[in-house]
Amino acid sequence: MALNVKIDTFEGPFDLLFHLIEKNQIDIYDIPIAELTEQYLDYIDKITENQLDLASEFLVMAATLLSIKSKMLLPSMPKQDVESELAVAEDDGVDPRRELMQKLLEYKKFKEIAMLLKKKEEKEELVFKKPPEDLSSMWTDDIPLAEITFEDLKSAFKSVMGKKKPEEKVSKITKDPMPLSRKVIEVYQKLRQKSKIFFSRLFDKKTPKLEIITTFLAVLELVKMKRINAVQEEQFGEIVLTCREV
Amino acid sequence: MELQEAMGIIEGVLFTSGNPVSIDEIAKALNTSRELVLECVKQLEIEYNKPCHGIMISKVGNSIRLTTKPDIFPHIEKIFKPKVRSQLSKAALETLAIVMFKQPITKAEIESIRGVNCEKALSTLLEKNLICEKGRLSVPGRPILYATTDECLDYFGLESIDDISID
Amino acid sequence: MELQEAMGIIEGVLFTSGNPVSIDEIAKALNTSRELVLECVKQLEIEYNKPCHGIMISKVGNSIRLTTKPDIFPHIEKIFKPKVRSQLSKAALETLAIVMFKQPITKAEIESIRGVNCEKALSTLLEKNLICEKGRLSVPGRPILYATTDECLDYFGLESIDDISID
Repeated sequence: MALNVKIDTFEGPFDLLFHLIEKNQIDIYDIPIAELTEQYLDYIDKITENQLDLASEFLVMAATLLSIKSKMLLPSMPKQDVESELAVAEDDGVDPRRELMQKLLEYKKFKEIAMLLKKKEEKEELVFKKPPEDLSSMWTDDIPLAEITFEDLKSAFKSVMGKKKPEEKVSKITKDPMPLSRKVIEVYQKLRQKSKIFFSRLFDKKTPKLEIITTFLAVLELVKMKRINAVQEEQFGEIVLTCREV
Repeated sequence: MELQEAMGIIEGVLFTSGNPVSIDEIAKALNTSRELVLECVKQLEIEYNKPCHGIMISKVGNSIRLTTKPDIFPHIEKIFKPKVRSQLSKAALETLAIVMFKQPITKAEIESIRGVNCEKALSTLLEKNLICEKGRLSVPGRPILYATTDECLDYFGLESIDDISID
Repeated sequence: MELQEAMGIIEGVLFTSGNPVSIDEIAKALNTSRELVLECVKQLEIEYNKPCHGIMISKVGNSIRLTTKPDIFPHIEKIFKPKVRSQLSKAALETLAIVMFKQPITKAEIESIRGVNCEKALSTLLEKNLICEKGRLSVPGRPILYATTDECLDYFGLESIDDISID
């Protein structure tokens, strides 16, 4: 088996599966799952430990393949009568490979489109187009401007500004944020004064992201130190901080 | 209308537009049949094939437009500022293909089709203005929905997404 | 370089530019003499004189450009006039939006945002008294600054300029 192909040349587990399917001329509609799983695992073995980040997605697929393989090994249920057969067809009767097959077929479709796009891109790169002629002098009558609202103006402005080519990125260099220890003291003092405060009030719109993170860490630290309580009623809701009696 | 005259008008129309013009629109404006327009296009193609011409007709779906010939690319590039276009990576192309046909779509949905993280590919495509954010899905987390831009069609010389067929 | 080949490149260059290109610049880019370029232009003119072509070369000082032939203008107008109408009203809307949120602003600044000529749109907005001239910028050329009129604010139900926000 040619194992000189490095794992990171594949776009993902589906890409690798495809490589194996094409190499072995496997019929997607009737995948020899045991054989494919074995070959897939051979590739996965090539992933060294320091590539674990990359590996996780490949490992999920390995688990899926093994699960399908084990399902295939189970004896199929004996069919007693038509009624139970129908009930079974909904669930256990389905080929365990079906879901994988559907996903592979869908992925294959987009892989092919991507290749088509690549060809179009290469072709387009070698030709120049012409800007449209300015024809505004062709129109001598009144230009209709009826029925526009302030909202129309706003959205026109937003879209025209959005179309502008992104300017060179200027990255901001911010001061070192307040050290965590000082932030802990600051947050605790604020809470001692007010006894109850919303987390969002601990910073404003201008506060750099890093400082917000430090503030959040300070809150966690204070909770751990059992100095404050933090309650969030719903997902993405406000976090209410209260001071605990010491 | 005579063939020669119609050819001249079609050339003028394509030149003026710069963008693709549909065959039907041309036929309607010339008050003639689609067949005659197609015949003119064929004759113009023969004409442009001569080395003394640097332009050609490209077909984009049901439309046609004029572009320069690929073989004079180096000369034109020399006069105008060189095209700086780094080609899209395989990951970016796959991601874009999915956005094209499934738009509007969330990052999670794209990732479930590709089976891998698409963070980097999406940010490349956003940066190149080939896709844009198009609202948010009203489910917990309110994930961003992505769609292709008009610039995307232009980038690939497509009139519409239907020009890329999937079956 | 062969004459035929040079003709093709010159056609491609003029096509890509849309605007006039100087003879000297072309000669330099083609690494050839001014005389050869002029000979090519002459040959191209003969070529374009055939009725099957709708474009021609116009000379502007020491530069040349491609334009459509005047006799096909009625056809061009028929196909593009409806588009011009919607283009112009879009241009007027966008221009007004830019003046509204960026006032006072010069024509050059508006054009750099929109990427296209705004002459016509500005004159329409001035005519309709939605914008007015509000002094000049103290830079060379002293370009006119544009701002919205009270009538315009009134039209959109705004009390004063302070109410204008994009949120």
